[in-house]
Amino acid sequence: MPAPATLLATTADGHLLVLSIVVPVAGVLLSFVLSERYVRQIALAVMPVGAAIAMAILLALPRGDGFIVYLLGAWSPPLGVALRADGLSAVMLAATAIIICAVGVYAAADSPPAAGSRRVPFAFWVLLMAIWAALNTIFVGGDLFTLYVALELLTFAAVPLVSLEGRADTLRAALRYLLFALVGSVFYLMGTALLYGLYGTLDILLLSHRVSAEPGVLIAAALMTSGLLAKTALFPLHLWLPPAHAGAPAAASAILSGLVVKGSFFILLRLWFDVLLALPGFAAAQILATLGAGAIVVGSIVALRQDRLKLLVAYSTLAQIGYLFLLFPLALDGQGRLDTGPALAGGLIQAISHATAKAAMFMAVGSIYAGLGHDRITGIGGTARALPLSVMTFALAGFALMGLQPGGASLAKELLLLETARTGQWWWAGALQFGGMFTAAYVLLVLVHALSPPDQPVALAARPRRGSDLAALALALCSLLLGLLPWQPYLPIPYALESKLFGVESLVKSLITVLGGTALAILLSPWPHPLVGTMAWKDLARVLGPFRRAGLGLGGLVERGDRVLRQWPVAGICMLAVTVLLAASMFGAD
Amino acid sequence: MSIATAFEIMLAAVLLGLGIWTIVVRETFSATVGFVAYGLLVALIWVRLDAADVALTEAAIGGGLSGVLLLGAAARLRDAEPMAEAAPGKLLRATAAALSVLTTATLAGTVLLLPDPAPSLAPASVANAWATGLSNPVTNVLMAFRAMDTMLEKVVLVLAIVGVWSLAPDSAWGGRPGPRHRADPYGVLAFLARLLSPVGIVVGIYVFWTGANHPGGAFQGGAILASMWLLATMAGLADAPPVSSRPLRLILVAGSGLFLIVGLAGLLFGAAFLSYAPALAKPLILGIEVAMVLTIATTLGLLLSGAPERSAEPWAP
Amino acid sequence: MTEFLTAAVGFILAMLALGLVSILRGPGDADRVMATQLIGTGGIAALLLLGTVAGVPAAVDVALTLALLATFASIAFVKKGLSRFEADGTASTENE
Amino acid sequence: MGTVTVFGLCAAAVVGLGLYGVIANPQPLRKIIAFNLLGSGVFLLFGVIGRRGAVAGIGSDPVPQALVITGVVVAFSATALAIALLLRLFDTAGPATLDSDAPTRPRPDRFGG
Amino acid sequence: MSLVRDMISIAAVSAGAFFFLAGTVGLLRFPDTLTRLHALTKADNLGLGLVVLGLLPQADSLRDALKLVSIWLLGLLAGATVSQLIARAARQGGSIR
Repeated sequence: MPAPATLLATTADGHLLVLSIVVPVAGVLLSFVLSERYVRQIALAVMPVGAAIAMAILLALPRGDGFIVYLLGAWSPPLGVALRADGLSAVMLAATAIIICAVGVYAAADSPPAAGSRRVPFAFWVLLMAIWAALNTIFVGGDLFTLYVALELLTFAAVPLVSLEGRADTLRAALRYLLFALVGSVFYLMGTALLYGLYGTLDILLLSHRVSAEPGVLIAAALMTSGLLAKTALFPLHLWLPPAHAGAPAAASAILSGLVVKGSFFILLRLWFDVLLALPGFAAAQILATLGAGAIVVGSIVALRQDRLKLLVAYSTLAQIGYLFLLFPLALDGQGRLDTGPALAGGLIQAISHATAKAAMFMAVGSIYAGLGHDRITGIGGTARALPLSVMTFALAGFALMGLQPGGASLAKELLLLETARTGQWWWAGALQFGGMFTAAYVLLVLVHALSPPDQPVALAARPRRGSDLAALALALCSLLLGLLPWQPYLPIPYALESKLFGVESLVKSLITVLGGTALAILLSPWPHPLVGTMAWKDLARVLGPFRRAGLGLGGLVERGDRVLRQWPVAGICMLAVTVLLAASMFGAD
Repeated sequence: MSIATAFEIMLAAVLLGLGIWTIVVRETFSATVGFVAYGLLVALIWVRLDAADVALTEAAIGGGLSGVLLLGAAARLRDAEPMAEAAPGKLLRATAAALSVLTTATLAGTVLLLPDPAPSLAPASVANAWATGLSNPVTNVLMAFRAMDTMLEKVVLVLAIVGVWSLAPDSAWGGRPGPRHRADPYGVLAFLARLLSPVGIVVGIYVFWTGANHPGGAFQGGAILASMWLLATMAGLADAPPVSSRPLRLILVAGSGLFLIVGLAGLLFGAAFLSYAPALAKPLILGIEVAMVLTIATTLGLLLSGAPERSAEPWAP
Repeated sequence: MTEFLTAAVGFILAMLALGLVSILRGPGDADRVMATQLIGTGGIAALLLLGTVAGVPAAVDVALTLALLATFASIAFVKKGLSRFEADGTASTENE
Repeated sequence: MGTVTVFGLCAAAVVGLGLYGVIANPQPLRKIIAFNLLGSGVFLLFGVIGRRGAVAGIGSDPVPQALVITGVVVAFSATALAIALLLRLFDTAGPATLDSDAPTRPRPDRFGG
Repeated sequence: MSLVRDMISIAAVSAGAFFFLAGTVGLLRFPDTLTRLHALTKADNLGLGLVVLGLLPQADSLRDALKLVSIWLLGLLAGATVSQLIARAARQGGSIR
């Protein structure tokens, strides 16, 4: 079956795709030359331009049949390399632009340029633009090897961000991240080599027309998938994520947690939905979702047991990444073929929702850290009064993330639930509900502590910076309003869904999530409740006592398991085991 | 079995032997030496595979730069040697070994079962060589057909420099990278550096220049030039420039910057981004490559020097 | 002719392997570093012969590169191996 | 048995060796070296695939060769960055392995206490 | 003509191979670092030289022949200097182990 000729020629507006990559790259090079004094100005100048390009692509896409193509150097694949944008690319480009701009505003208001180190701002701004360039390349790249280079670009930009503060623990986290990510890329590259050997092209579109269920393809698919899983930090390949994301400066953490892990996830979507389609089959999709469910449970339970806010948020990222992988089995149609339907749309909206909310959360936590001089959960009493904007940001982002109306997560959850019903995989509905409840648990835990009265008057180490806080707040609001956006031109969303966003039914669902979350937080979090003194609590404690002891025991067990899994050799073996498992399940399917 | 096959099996066996040595030997230093030897030898396989461009790359990187990088690190980390007790337990190692063997077996099976006749873009790349006027097909792929990858890879090099520099202590930011090497100006090393550097520079430029039509190219030439700079540095004849130097920064982005500018010119005036007008293709590509050689040589040299750790003032005895 | 040259490469390679075994075993690091020197000569000879056999003229360029760079590992070893003295500022690498 | 077979097997074996080394060698520098070995194996895989694509006049498909050259550059930069990180870590914290991160243990609390 | 050239090549390459053998025997038999270094550099450089000599008649052009000779010269230079450096490092003993 030949590829449709229209997708092998440059379309109108194709140059926008080039510009979306070139503008941030030019920013990187320019600020590298002009050095420390101008780096911030250049970055702040690149941001509106880049955002405008992303919006232009968003507007141009529906005009041209829903895709934009550009042939680089006018060479058509397989010899040349093409850039292609579809609805998925367009929304990811736009979301990335918004998050980068918000983080940029946050960081610009955050760091007075004259003070202290010149090293940190220089590295931060250059790397921020580099991450943008890499992500845009990932979103519009049409060739698996170009995607590999973009993935490496992303890694090279992300790793130094982790160790910006230069402490020994952050250096160790960065080194671990780099090495594990490199192994992941090698796996991806291995798969690429096999695919080229089989079909003589790495162009995604050409490959999608050429692949068939040969053993080589399945092995390549397994290798590439597990390499990308390692880069996305899906449980149990998550050893690098918590220390890396918790150790970086707040603005860097926001980018790392919100955007960087989505890069490899997006390539995984491209690989499964655009290249492999029918090949992975039922069992492999179940494996991915099972790992995702594991990530939700382990990540959330360990998050509830962290005593530092940043680590809590980092572990929450782990759980949220798991949530994304639930989309794979739900996207299967009757013949075991992956269908670009509501499940994919839901997964992508969830990814964007998490990106915005998590970036906002990390920025809020960064402000709290800067304000209090620490981020111990048990010591943040009274913060709500001292730093109201930060706590509100955290709350709004948390509400969006746990699936309250009209957040993106609630829309995503609706879509995914719809697909569980359609495909009859009721078991994943449970995982989806639990995911929301777990999110509610750790968000509420933090909020209750922040809202409780302080032991002693809160002494702020630094005054809150209005600009930074507003940027974070804007991003949190964004996340909370995602459910209201018109997604139809870009993502396949059944129209019927949006009408029932505000109903009694959805209110009940939200209530269940919140109540379930409260119960989980009480049962699983080891921290003394701020209201322990009150009488009502004592009564409750008597009833819940045995359950809570059991919950804490379970939590301790999970945490110990997590620590074992985060050891390097164990994680490496897990990676190989996942590869073998995926390959075996794909062989079983065909 | 023909004599050629016997030879190939032997070559593979020696290479694998070195690989095994690298992985299983106890001391890190011995492993490092084993890997450097491996890196030198692997060039032979690339020649045997008729991929001379890659052979040159492996020789320049594996032979020279990797060796300096890894051996230098091994010597500096020697005190960290008694960490062997952190080795994973027997069960873990056995599992890892079993899974690695399984991977190898699967991979080997897949490679042996690849389809015949093999798909190839060789005819297409030869048929389209007219567009650039260069007759080295690998250079054509790198500079024309897949120019985007090459450009992004040069940005990766810039980021690697930013990453390495970002590790500097705040006090040394903007200073010179790495330790200042000292050596007897009339000693053996200085003698070698004085004699070898000019030869090496000629060879580096030759390898780059010949890359238009024969195996070679900007990266290989740049790597050789970087090694010569490194030799002069190690012999105390030259010093790394301070990282805040504007000319240095310009050189470091010259390759990717020029690539970008030519690409944009193609977008504005030509057929497409990164396309060259056929009449101008050869001079444009060579121009980019000249800038890239300089950039690559400087980048690789600086990557090996490490993070800035001294003040920008020139060293005085 | 081709057969003879191939056999000669094989022979040199065998010698190389034996030499490597002997050198890499040690006892000292200096012995081990000699391995790179051994490949610097034996490997180049093999490469030149191989290029002639396989009809890859560029093998000479590869050999040239190797000849140029094979010394580097040894130099790095000598330099960094002594860096502890250097750090004291008491002794330079080679003028003692 | 031809060139492709021999070196294809060799590449697969090098990949396995590298994998084992990356997982089982405790010292970070050894992991970096093993990663390089692993990368070299994958590049050889590309080389074998390129060799299979040889046509009259060209002994090896140029596209995989170009991909390998790009890959070698990336792998070398990665090695340099990793070594720089490792040396800086060594300077800051002394001998250290990758696994010695101090996990934050929650203090056990008495319920309601 | 071609026969004469081939004869020269075969003779020189065989002699070169012999010197590689000698070098390896030296490496295997000699007891300490310095004598092994001696065996390595002397024998191998001669071996390389003879191989180069043997390949000269097979070279296509003057440029290739020049390259071959310069490879040998580089090998000689490298061998001479590096063996000095290694020997010195080895003699300092303790610091190198």
